[in-house]
Amino acid sequence: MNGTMTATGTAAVTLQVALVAAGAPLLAGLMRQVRALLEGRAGPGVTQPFRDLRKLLRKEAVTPAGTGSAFRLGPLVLVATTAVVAALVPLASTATPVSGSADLILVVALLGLGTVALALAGLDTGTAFGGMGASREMTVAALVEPTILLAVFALSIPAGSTNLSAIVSGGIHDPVRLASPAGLLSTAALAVAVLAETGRLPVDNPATHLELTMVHEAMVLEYAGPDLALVELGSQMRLTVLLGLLASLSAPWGIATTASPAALVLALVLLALKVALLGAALAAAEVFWAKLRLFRVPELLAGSFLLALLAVTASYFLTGE
Amino acid sequence: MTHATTALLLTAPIVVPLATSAAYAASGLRDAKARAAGAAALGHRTPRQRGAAAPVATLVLRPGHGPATYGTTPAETADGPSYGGPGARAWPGTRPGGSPGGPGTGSDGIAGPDTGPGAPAWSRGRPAAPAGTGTGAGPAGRARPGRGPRTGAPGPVPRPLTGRLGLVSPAAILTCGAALACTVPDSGPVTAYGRLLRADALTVWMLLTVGAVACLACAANPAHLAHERTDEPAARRYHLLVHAFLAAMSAAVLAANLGVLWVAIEATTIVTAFLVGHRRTRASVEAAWKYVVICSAGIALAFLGTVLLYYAARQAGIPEAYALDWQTLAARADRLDPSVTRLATGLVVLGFGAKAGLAPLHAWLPDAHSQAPAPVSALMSGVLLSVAFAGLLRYKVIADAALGAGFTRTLLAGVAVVTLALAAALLLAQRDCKRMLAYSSMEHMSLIALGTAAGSPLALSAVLLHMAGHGLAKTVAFCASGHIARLCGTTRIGRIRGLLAHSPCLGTAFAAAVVALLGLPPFGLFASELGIARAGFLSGPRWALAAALVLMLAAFAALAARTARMLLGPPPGEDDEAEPVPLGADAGAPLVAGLAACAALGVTTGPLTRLLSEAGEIIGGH
Amino acid sequence: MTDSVYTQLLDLACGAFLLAAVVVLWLRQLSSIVRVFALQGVALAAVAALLGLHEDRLGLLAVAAGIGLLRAGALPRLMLRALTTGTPHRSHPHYQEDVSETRETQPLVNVAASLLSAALLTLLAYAVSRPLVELNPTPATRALPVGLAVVLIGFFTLVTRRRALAQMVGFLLLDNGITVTAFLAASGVPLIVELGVSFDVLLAVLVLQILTTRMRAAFGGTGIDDLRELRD
Amino acid sequence: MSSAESATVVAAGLAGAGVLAGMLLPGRIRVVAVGLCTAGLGGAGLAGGVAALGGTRWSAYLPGLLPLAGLHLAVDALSGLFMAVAGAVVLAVAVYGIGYASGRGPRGPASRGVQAALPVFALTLVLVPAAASVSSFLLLWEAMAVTSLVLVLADQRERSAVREAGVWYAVMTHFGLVLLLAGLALFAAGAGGETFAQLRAGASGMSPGARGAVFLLVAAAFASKAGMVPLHPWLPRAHPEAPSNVSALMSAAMVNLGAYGIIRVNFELLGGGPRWGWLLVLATGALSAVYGILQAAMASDIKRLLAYSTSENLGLVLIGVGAAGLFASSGYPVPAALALAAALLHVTNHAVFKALLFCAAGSVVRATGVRDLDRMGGLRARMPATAGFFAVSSLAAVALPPGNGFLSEWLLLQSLIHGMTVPGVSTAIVLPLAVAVIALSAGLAAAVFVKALGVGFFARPRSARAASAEESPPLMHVGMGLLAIGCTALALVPGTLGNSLSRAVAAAGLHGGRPLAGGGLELRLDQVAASLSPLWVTAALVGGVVAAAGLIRLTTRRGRRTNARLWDCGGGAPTPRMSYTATSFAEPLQRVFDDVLEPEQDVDVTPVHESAYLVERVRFRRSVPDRIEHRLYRPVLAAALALGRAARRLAPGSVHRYLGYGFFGLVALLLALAVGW
Repeated sequence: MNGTMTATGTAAVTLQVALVAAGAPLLAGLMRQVRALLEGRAGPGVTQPFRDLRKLLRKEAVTPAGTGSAFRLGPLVLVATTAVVAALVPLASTATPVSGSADLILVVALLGLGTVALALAGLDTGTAFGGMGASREMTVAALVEPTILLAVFALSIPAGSTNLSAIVSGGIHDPVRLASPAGLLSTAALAVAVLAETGRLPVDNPATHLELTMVHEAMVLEYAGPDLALVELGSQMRLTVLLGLLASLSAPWGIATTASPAALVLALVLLALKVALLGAALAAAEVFWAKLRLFRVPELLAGSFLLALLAVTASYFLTGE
Repeated sequence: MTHATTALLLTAPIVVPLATSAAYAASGLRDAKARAAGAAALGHRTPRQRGAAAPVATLVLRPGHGPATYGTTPAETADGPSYGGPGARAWPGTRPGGSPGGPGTGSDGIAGPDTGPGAPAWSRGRPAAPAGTGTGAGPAGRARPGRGPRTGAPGPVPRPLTGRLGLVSPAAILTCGAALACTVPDSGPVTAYGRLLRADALTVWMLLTVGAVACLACAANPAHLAHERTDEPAARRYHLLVHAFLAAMSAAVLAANLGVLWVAIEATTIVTAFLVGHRRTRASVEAAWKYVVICSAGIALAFLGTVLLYYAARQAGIPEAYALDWQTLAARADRLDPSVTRLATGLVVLGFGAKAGLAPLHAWLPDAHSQAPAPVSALMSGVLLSVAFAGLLRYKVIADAALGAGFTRTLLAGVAVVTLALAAALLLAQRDCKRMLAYSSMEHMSLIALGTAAGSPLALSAVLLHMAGHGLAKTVAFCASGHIARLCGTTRIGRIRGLLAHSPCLGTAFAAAVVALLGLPPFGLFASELGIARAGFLSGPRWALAAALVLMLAAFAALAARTARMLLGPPPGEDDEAEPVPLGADAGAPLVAGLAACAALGVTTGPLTRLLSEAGEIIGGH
Repeated sequence: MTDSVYTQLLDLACGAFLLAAVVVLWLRQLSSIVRVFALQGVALAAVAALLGLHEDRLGLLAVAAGIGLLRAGALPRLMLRALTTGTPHRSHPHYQEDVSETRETQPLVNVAASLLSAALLTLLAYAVSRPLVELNPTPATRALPVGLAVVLIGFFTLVTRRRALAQMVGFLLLDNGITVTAFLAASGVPLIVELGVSFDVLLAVLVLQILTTRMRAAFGGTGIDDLRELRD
Repeated sequence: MSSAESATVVAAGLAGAGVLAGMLLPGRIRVVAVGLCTAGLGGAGLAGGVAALGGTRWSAYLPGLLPLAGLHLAVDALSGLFMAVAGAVVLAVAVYGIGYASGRGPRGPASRGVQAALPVFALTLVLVPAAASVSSFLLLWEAMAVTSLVLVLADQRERSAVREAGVWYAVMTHFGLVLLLAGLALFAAGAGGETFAQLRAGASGMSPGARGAVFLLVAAAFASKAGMVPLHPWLPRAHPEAPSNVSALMSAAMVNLGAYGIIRVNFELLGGGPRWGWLLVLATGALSAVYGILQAAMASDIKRLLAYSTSENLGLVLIGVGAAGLFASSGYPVPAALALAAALLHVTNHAVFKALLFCAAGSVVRATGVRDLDRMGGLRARMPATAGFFAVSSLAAVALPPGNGFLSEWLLLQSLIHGMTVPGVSTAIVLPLAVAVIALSAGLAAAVFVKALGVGFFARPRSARAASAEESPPLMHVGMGLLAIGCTALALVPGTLGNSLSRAVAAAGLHGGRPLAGGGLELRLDQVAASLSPLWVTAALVGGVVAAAGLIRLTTRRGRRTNARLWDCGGGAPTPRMSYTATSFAEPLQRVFDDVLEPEQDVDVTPVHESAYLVERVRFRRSVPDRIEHRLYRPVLAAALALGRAARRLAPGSVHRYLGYGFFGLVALLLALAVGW
């Protein structure tokens, strides 16, 4: 039985990563399309991101004057970390060879590594934009860190461990836990953290190039051609993985816990569906949100931190475990 | 060990120094007679000069039997800075509102400008009073080096002899101490001359301390006198007094009879009075007066305490011959009347405390130690305070046997904390480096008093080790400060900069001495302070020790900040690469020897371990 | 020499001794202060002699004579001579200056207050010496409070007088007090100690004498208030 | 004579040789000889520590040394760990020191006094964990303080800041000693003995009040040595002013002994102190972590930044130790063992990466003579090796996966999260806050080291000195290389430390099983369901990067990369002055935390002489002072000086006043006796 277990397990991991890599541009296109429709615009179509990536990949690679290895390594590390996270997180199945070391703290740290790599790349350009973007990104990342870890703490108490597979399979077997105040509070806190981590609207406007407000864009201003393609792909994959993580934590139904291929296919389809649904909801919500001033973001994050703290203490006081 | 050898060992530390000072005196007399003959031959001296000298010269009785007229020591105004206390101006002449004559007229011959011989009329405080260089009513009509070679008078005691003669008595004290250290721990205390002199473990330890510190100070004497450029008679009188001082201290330590102990300690006061006033500036006269008046008043109170103890002993049936003998008193102390003994002990703690630098009669210490010549203040600060405290320890043994340990514990702890508070407070804003070292002596003596208040054998061994360590470190510090004063022309801390860069050897020696005084390893004071703290928390007054630790922290901070300001930084003067000033071998040797001894005490007491524990048993054993 | 006569004479001598101390506080003229101090020396010798006679110990008589000679003869003469040399010859014009040398300037505590505090100090001496008297209630020990009182008065004089010579007298009063306590308590300390103490006192006075001369040379006068340059 | 004992003897012998070499040998050879002796000493210490970690215990008693007490030495697994860490750091930094000190003239780090003090300081670092009695511990503790003071004052002739730092360091260290002396003497008095064995035996017999007092005094003393918040001002002064090899030793080995002290005395000898005590230790650690990293975020002086980061990391260690104490005193040894193991692992990790950071910073300061990050920049091009080492150690310091800092912080988080099983309201409130503090300090640490690495080394040089920097001599690279190897080894195969950590935790008195059943590559916790295989994660990351690079190479047809100008909004080529500096990088963080930091800002306008309306010069100054130092230490200093000036009136020089003191003393004594005391 163990032989088949690893086979379907590795299949699940590779399929997961492939789905994330391929699906990310699609998700971005879907979100832009939904937003266009809500704003009464025709919208460029769902496959527009693919066309952009193809165009960028065909351009010649550019090395701005005075930049060094950090600038070139930045995008590569961003994509690599997101791919590893995609492999680790039990998006499709919890019975994979890597699920043993799929630790939530490790996942959060890997995402942090991606952000740091990009910030260093921004500083390496030596321009005002790169520095400003890096500084703001690191400030936001530093303030998000407590929220995420406390949310992790809240989730790990009922499961007794910070291992993602344990948490997800716990959620599957005991759905009451998801609806409990601790579960709801931690999911809300995690949602805000995801917005901050991926640089979506209330914290940072991904579409703008206005130097006063942009955070993520400022860091990647100097990129062009294939590097820019990688950066775009990286941030889209990051959004997909985080939405997938949020989905599997708050709505784990359908994730394959056994090694049967059929369950795996069903899980992948359901994953795509759930992520698309979440993306559309996010896009719809973004239409109504305006970007917060940079120095109001800490208040938002303080609010989410409070949610996470309540989640932890609530889970202790209510269940008394 | 036959009785004869013990008698020799006990008397040598007193007799040899006395003999040395007598030798100096004799050479002084010979020189005076020769000068009288010389003066007769030189009849041509102007009457005014001779007349002026007459009225004063004849009046003064010769104090000991030195070469008489104290006269001016012209040399010391040349560049011997009467840097005095912080208040005194840095110029040696300390002329109030003095003329812009600058630091002495440079020619080291003629004394500072005096308003001509024989002009006695001063009104108190009038600015025109002559330079306070102690030129005195009449210039001593004698021995002005400016007068050219002496005709036919036999030369003074040849210089190399005085150099070697100076080391004979400290060496004698040290060897006697060492010899006794080999016998006393095994065969017990020895007495001589019908119970007049007695040596037990405590005495031997104090003899070794006195000997060691005396060796260092006497080794530093020639260099110091050379720097001060004192002329022959003054140097001779200086040596005479120093050796008399050593004799008095040895007598105080060896005395078995409490009366003799008191007499010896009073003798030290009298002998050092002129040593403190050696430099003849206004400040040193003031320091000498304060020293004599306050110490004598304090010591008189101690004598009153001794008399009352004698009265209690006589009433307790101890025969008159043994009534003041320490051994019998210690043995039969339980039969003494408690209230009389309590009054006696209180007075003795107040009296001998004055001599040991403890409050309330402490105020003479900073003035005396900052004005005395460096080796003398080293001897006084290093070992005289400890000898006086050793006397106090003798009384403590009797008081504890008669009254129980409670009384002396509270009294000593109280006095110690008050003294420590005063010393720490006055160190905080201190501006003169010699006064800083004097207040540091007060701090260490209060720590010693606190250790004695703890009273256990461990505490007392730590106290004795602290006395030895402090003696050595303070001697090196004071001798170094003497050289610093000569090098920088002032002892004002604010005006001494970059000593380590200016003169590396001197700076390192002074820095090492201050590190030792701060109680940092590898020096002996660290081990003893550790012992006192452990014993204090085990058996002593914990409240006092806690307060003491806090106050010592304040004193540490003040001392460290002041010394850092003096030692660190670029050399004074413009060019950074100035050639550093070397410290001569003869000036450096005692400093290095003192530091090495203090460090040795810190690492291990080696052969002296048994002696130290034995001494601790004697005082803290009951 | 019957007991009653002895006690009366003893009390007379002690009374005179205490009175002399109080008078020293009272006077302003330095030369008269020294003379009163000499009188006190005589009283002290008398006490010693009476004790010697009472216990018919010849040694004590000899000591009394020695004490008398020292404290009534030598020391006062020394101090008087120091006083005279202090004032230069009439041939010099500055007369006004010379007179003040021989008078005690206004002491720290005025005379009335000094006498009042002397009274308080005597009361304190009586309170303190109660246990001493109870230990061995003989006529001699009953006079012990006088000794302690003179010690305290001597210290008080030392503290409050502004002239060097006056301070010296204060110090000697202190010593006289101690010596009389020694005699009254245990009819004198052993001879060798007594000799040592007296020799030390003599030397102390000589030292103070020389310092006074040097002070006059350095500061132009013997006022203790000039000695303020050495401060923190 | 066991191997550990012989190692210690060898270490002492080499120290003696080092001192002699330092004092006697002339110039160039002196630095090399002292460096080799110190390196040998470090190696011996490392060997001794590893042997002790292997389980061999030995003790020695030398009655001859240290009068009145005698020298007691004893080594078990716990002291073995700290000896090994200190030995390793000393070995690497000594090699680095040879390159650092040579070629800088006779004064400063190469001077005779400093070179003689270095081996003694290294010996005390190795021997303090081996002390086994109150007197020997205090002797070695003070010897460490004295020799480190001499080393801190190496450059005292050049800068007045060094002198001031030296005085602050001496006084604060002595304050720590006074607390320690009082605490240990009280402990020895209560337990009735001086050696650690007697203390351990007598601790249970002491009254709760005495135990509480000893706990507080000793914890405060060791917290001040570890640079914890209220007693920390000496750390950001002494470390930057000391020569870099000395500050590397101080930050990587000396501050650990503060943590060692708390574990040894408060944890093991006192048998676990009161609960409120451990809560206080945890709270101090948390406060120091956040305050330290915030000040580091604001610092633009690179060595001051690293010093504050030391304060942060030691804060994390104390959080671990505090949590372990809390769990142990509530009777739960398993989570306590885990928390203590996490703390010990973080001490090891921090020692290695902080030493490398200070060495790299020292190499930069030596090459450019500049400590201010704002005037550095572009050093990667001119000093590639140093930049590489700084990058490796920054990655570790930033606590992200491939680095070793992440592992110990991950273990610390695991122990806190699994500590929730311990009942009690205090744990329920304190642990989440501790997790939040660790998270915030990790986030801020990321910002700090991105600033240090990015602003300091990337982009273009912002000052002439940075532009003219040369790479430092190869010997310094050897030292830094050793440390880098240590970093990567600890990052990739931490499992090897598993059983020695368990032995150290057991030696600290916690017999809660083996917290870390470490496999060769993995960090597996056996009582707790959590495991992490750093080697696989790193392999996956490297694979991902290579795959992405391959994807790029495949899809772009034209292989060459062309150079292009940076985007300058059409306003001409951007100059280095336009790039972000450390101050500007920290400005958002400063704005977010301004009520905590209270930045000072003053603008003084000097008008033209003739009329007040024409401005001649405007001077703007903004600084982020150490708030605790301003609020707490300045008033104390002012009060002390005022007291000093007031006390001067006590000695006004008048003889009457002095005799008056004596008279009133006498009267008071007589009154007391008369009244019948």
